[in-house]
Amino acid sequence: IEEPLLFEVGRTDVTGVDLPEAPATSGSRLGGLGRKSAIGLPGLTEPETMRHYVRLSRQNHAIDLGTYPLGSCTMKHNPRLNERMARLPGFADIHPLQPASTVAGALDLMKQLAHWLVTMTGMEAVALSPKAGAHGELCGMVAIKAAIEARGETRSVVLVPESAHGTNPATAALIGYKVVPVPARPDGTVDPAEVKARLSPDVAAIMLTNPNTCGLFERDVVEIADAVHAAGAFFYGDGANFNAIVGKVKPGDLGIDAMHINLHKTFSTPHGGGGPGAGPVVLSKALAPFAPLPFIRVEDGEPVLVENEADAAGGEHPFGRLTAFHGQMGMYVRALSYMLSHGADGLRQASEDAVLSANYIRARLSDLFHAPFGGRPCMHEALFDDSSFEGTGITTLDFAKAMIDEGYHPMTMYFPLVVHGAMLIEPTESESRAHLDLFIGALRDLAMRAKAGEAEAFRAAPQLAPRRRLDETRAARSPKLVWKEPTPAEAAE
Amino acid sequence: IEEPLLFEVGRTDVTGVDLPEAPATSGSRLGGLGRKSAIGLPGLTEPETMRHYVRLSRQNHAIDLGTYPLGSCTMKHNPRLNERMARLPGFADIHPLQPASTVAGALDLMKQLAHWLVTMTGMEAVALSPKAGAHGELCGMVAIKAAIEARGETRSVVLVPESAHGTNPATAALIGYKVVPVPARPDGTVDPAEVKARLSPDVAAIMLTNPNTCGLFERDVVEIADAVHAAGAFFYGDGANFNAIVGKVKPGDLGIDAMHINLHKTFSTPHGGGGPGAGPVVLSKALAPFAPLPFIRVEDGEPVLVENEADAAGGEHPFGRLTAFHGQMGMYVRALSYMLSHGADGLRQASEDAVLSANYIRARLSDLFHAPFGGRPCMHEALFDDSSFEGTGITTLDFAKAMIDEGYHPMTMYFPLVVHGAMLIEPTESESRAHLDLFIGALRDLAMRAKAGEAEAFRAAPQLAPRRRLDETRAARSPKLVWKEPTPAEAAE
Amino acid sequence: MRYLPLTDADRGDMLAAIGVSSVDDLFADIPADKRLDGLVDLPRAKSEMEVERTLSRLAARNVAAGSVPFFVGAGAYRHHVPASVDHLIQRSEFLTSYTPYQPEIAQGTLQVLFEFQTQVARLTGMEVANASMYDGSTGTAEAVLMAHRVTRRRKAVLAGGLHPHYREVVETLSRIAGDEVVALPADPTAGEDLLAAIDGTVSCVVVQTPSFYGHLIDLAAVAEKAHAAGALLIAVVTEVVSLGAVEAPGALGADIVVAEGQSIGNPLTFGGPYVGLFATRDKFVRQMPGRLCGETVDADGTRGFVLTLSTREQHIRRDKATSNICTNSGLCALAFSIHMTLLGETGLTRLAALNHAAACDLADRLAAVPGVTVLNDTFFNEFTIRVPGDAAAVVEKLAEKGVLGGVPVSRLEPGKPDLADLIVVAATETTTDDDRAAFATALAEVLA
Amino acid sequence: MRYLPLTDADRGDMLAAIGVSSVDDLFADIPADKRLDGLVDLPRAKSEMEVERTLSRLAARNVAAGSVPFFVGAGAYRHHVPASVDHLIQRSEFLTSYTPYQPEIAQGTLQVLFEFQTQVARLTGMEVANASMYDGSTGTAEAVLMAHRVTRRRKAVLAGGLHPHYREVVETLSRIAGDEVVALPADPTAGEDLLAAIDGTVSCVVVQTPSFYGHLIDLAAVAEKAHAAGALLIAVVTEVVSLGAVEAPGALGADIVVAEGQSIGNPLTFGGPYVGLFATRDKFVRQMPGRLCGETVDADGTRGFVLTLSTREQHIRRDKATSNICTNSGLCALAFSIHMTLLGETGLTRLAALNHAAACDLADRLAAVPGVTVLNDTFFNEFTIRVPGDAAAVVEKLAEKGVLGGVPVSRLEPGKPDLADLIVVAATETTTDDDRAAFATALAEVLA
Repeated sequence: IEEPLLFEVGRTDVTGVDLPEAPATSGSRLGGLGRKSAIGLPGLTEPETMRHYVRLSRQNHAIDLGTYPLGSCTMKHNPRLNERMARLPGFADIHPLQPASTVAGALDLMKQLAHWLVTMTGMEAVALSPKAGAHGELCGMVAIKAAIEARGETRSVVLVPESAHGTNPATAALIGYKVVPVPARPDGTVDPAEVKARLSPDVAAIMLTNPNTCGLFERDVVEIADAVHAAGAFFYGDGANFNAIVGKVKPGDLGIDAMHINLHKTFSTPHGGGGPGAGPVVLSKALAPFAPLPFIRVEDGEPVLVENEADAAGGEHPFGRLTAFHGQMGMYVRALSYMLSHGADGLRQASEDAVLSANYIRARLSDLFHAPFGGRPCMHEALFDDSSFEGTGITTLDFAKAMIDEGYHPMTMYFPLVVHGAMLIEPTESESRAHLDLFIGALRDLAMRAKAGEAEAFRAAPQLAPRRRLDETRAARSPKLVWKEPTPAEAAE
Repeated sequence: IEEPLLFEVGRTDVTGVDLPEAPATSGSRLGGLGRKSAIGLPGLTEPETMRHYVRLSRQNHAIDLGTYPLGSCTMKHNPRLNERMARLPGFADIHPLQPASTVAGALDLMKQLAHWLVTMTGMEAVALSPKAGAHGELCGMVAIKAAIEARGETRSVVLVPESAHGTNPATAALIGYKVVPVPARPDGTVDPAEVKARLSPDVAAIMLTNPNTCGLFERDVVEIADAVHAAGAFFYGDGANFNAIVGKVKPGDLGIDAMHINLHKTFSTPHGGGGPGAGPVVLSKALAPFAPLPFIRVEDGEPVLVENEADAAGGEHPFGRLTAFHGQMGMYVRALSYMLSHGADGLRQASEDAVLSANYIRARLSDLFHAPFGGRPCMHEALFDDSSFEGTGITTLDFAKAMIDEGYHPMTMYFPLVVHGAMLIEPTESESRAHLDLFIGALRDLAMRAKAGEAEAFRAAPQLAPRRRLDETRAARSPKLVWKEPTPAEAAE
Repeated sequence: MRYLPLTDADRGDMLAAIGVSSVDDLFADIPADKRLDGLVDLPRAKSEMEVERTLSRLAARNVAAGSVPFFVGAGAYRHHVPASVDHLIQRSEFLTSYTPYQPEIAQGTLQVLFEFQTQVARLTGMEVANASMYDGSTGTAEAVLMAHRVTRRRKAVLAGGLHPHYREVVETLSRIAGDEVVALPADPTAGEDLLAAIDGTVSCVVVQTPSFYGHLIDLAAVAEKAHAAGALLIAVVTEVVSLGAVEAPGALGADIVVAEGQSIGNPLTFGGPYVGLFATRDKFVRQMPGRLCGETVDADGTRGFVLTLSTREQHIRRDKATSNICTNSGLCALAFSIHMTLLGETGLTRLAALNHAAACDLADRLAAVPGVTVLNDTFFNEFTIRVPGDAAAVVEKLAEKGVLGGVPVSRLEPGKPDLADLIVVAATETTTDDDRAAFATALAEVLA
Repeated sequence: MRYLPLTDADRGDMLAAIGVSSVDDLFADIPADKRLDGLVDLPRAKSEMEVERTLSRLAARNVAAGSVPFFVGAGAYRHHVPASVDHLIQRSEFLTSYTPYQPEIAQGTLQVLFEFQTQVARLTGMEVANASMYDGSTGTAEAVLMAHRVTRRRKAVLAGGLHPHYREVVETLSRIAGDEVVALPADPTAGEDLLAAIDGTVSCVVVQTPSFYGHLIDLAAVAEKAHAAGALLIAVVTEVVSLGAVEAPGALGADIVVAEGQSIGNPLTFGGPYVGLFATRDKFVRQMPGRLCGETVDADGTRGFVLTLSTREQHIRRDKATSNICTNSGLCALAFSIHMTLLGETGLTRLAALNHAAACDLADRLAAVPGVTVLNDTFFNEFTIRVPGDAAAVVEKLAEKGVLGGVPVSRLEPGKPDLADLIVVAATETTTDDDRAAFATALAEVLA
């Protein structure tokens, strides 16, 4: 099942697109800058194209094929209604710069989405435009920086727990902050005392994920927030795990000043093999004035699109612009479709089911797998570590690859970094009881085989996948990032 | 990869469809005929449903996955444009009995489709409504019967060559005709002399497939037509293989009186695992008046839908009605989209490419496979027989199953019946040269292995499919046609 | 041409490999004087964009049901189909596969058919169902032929509530085949004495419920009389959603149940493709038309499915086959099965209740319009109203007001003055309160 | 709830297996006084039918581009995307998969990315490309940051033809990060002296071609000056179809090419999601932002693909990463790659020629409208016109006449009187002769 590369089967003189005749015109206006060299882009006819991509697709695992328990990534069911809605011509075939009078429905949709987001989170406002979670972090942190500058202060430090997603420190550093890590206490949560010990007038913010990346709710979050605020700093909440608590608690009530929401996680816009995402950022009253352009202002119940600083009202101090146009409209439609479908009741139920399912897995595996932070309940993901296989010679990687042969996508491995050989399992609310039991059975079976000493078999896994283990070291050592015509010697191989 | 049955995983108290509240009403009007017993229909939520069917789908071969050289079935590329067009609300969401004034575009589309069909075939009229090829045969044969009755005659015999599709004799018998077979001559075509020997005043029609099921053009077709007409009988052309000759010859010019056109073969509406099809029947001047209801009459260039005998004009003598409503609109849209896309030039080219590809396969395999009718060119399908494997102990069935392990769907086996162990290969115009060469290479390799005596391996094939050979005898001997709750004893197994 | 992978260079190479000099040499068997030298008189190839524009313009000249208050039924019903259904049936592996003649690589289609057959059998209350017919009307004609085979009689009685198109399809085939059909007069009030038409010469009685006019028919009495006379009861259901609320024909004694399955999973599409459901009792299975999928095991003993009992079928039995059907409605059956799986018993029951409630509400509203009479004491989601004057003209005027308000009976039963003032009206779950109110208002205006 | 497979019975069993009595016990870590007892103040669950109705009504309040003569561009372009593209990206295996972290079961996505990278590199004339950015604007900002890393300088020069939104995105990030940006004044006539702004303190020069105003910019001269000064040339392309007709930036000396890939494979969708293309030279690869897919072999020696060089990335390097990007535009990149595969060089070249011809035709027609001046000597499929009076008002009046006639420059550059009478106008292959004629007629009427 090796599918040839497009460049091995396509030809530059073949096309799968027919075009109408061009209108007769008065000559080129390219001004001598026309292309002089060939591009080297092979084409395929439509039947060949269909086969190429359908065959390739079948080498992927997918939610629609089976359990995809990637902790922290939230692979839940993607309703097809949402896809249909996003493709309505009134949404898919409108231009971001056509007159506002011709997109009243689009602006209304953005207004409605904003209403859902701020109501669920208990916040003041939302910046819709960020393109993904990390972009949302950037948005929130820039808003914090702008708010601090607006008070005439300069602060240079951002506190980030060691268990944080890599995007947190990367974002802080990107805009010039020094990142100071905060260690976790033995139970996997942040110790308010450690935070307080690091707070100073130079601290701009703390970036805290809650529920955290160990799958635990930071139970001292209010104390942390109070201390951060007392120090004149802001509280950035990484909302990657918001899906665990929708309808159960409002982040705004916990003292959070800014939080991005991964629409592609919590509200199920499809991941599509790595994107697109959408990362709207909800903002507290203190940060709302600094939301970037563009934004929707509601006047007399009607949405007004504000695109330029010149159109900002008094009290609106947008910090600038994060992207061209208005953000990920296609994702807004899908997310609102998801919210309307679930309703307040369904969203709360979904969070409860996600947490329930994770705890069910945790409880049913607790005799065979080691939980680094003991037997307390988790939120939406169950965390284990590789001491589960101590002495067997089997690593978390081996175990993960063996899961592939059982028909499952592996859980998230080696994250969070604070846990040795971490295995982070997130079933989401989309798995049926029957699927959960099958999954648990498979993991139990593997664990028993591991403990029985079948290390060789684990190291040889996967055997039943489209590829066996890939040599990542070789890929990185002499990178081949684009296809090149084989040399005669290579071709002769 | 055994997917449980819906009945093994679903539950009657689960649903994947939410419904709005019912309006308050003044009580039931079911008059005591309401359901008293449970139905026994299990349901699945939407995520479970997606997985069930996506997983099942992956146990199928498909055109989009690889070559599907089923002779006589014409598995060609299905353009997705056609699917998109058929789903336009203006086509998919209109009711057959809403006022004609609200479906002007639909009637116009039927008019245009009819124009393409009669122009390509050189005929007088077309009856669009038949639901599939066999239904079209029925339509054409009934028209013939009606025409004969209209002249005050009764005829009771229909001539059918032995190589015909089974639908031909079945159709003739269905409406009360006695079927008299016509043998083929050694070169695989019908001998006009054999036809003439069977013609009599009691013969109503001959049903002839051209190109015939051996993949050969009936070169004496005009002589046969003349003889049939001279005997006062009609010439029914089975149009299953029309895809070989579009734009190369008009069936009307050959003397054909009625011919169904499988839109799902020649004009590529998808087969969908066995249907739906569409089988419009083109009619000669002699038969046109007898076309069934409903039909489109063109008045001043505008289409008029005639649904009832009362609305028939002078000279229109519809023989009745073959189906509720107006036929397979969804297929009409797809077929017209296909025709407009190809145009007269593309349709002719497609036929040429289909014939070229079949001959290429024939020529490249001729040293290893035995062609029952010698080395003459074929039309759109290449026919071989099992004397190719004489003495190896390998049957056509074995060979076909071995093809599965090479990633191909087998060719049509044991049809036409007149050839022993027939293997009928139809590549269509949709295969690239590269795919053709790979396919030829695989067949050559298998043939050489067969001749090398690997009979055991062939008999054990397929090994790489979702199932190994299925026990068809067992299925037929004690049919299990619906799922039944296992008895306690079965469940304990 | 975007769909044709061969290039001119490929064609030249291939001709050389074949050993001919031009492609026309391959068409040499076509009589020279009949060969076309050039193109037929039809347009040349068009780009995808142009085709899309052309067809979109045609589509725009139709009034889509979803764009207006919509109450048209009479054998085809507008229901909401979940987006996942259409997504799944477009999977390449379902859409672009053929009849599952090679079961080892067609288990997807085959298992679906086995599940479909089981769903249909349960829904109709029968023991066995086939893998689909073209639609309800052709299925009904096939059922009549099957009854002739089973009873060795050749006279069918059709109740006056049978859909006129269905009646015509049966009559057409029977006339041609030389069989007898006794079609009772149209029965808009469910007042006919069907039992009187049944005697020892009758092969089958064909009864539709809900009837074309919407009435629910008590099948039990008919079954009793038919069986006593040695005839079969063929029950016809054109609105399959009704089976979520109404007793299954199988429980009331039907011998064959034929239904139009369009309502579940399939769009209106101007009348086709639809999917015929066909169910019967085990003892008649070898007289059934159409394909059957059965369970078996493979060489490893693993459960699997195959097409079976094909000795009934035309490709084996030729002129002795039970039917000439070959291609059926596979993909529509898949859509039906997926939608039914999503619904389950709970969803189907709710859907039926919602349809019934919508129709009850509509009946009450229309009955309140001056001059309008509702003829039905019983109905499911469709009923018949009598209006003053010509029903066809009323429906046309409603359309001008943007309401598609049912089917004038005269469209299917022309030339019958006693039916000329009747309209068959349906209300499904897709109608809103506003839609139903708009219909009543518009009707009052038209009749004023 | 149709999306939630657990039943109440399941929930009870699972709670028992966990050993807690209610689901709220699992949320015990949430401070008691912050827990929500009931539902937040938002609507309850709706059926699919109701959601579809609600959203369809919102969609109907927008004027779809395809329903009118349409000439809006300025960084997002309406092109015809073959139906097969959208079909393929909806394959479950592409749509519902994650970032390919487990390459053994993600070769589909990975091979696509490898092919995408190669297509982008060839199209831009560069040696290497990444697996996509969010869009062209964020890619441009990332390119500036990358140039800072490469040159160890922190001052970017932005040409006056850069899309104003792109400029603002670069300015916003630079301001926050403490970097310097020299943005030259808006340049609607392509008259600026860019070379004069380049000196030894400059890290990079950012030049868009075709410019925001449609002019084609000769990059070679800029590249020469930039390289002499030790700076990088960042070429920005917002209309990627232009690369089918215009020389590749890589051939003219660009060091980084950033492009908005929306035009190929992706609908307008009111501005997103789109797909940023990012290409550079081999020697800079370890300074690149974003994911990279590379070729390798598996344990059997079979060719395969993996995400590689991830030591540049945030999940490994955290605060030392080249960017904070994580999720990118995978599915949009897939759509781009499929559409580009369908086009091939032949199709892309024809498509570009057709766009250029449409724009030439439109320019001629609009230039003939009294009072209208076309500012461009050169353009690809977009150009700038000067109209008498306020351009925004003209565009609004055109919309009232049912023509979406371009973007008033003042919408992106408010408060600049010298730009207030300019409209940027695009014509792609989707415009017909009739559309272009209608635009000219409507404009003449508006200006009359």
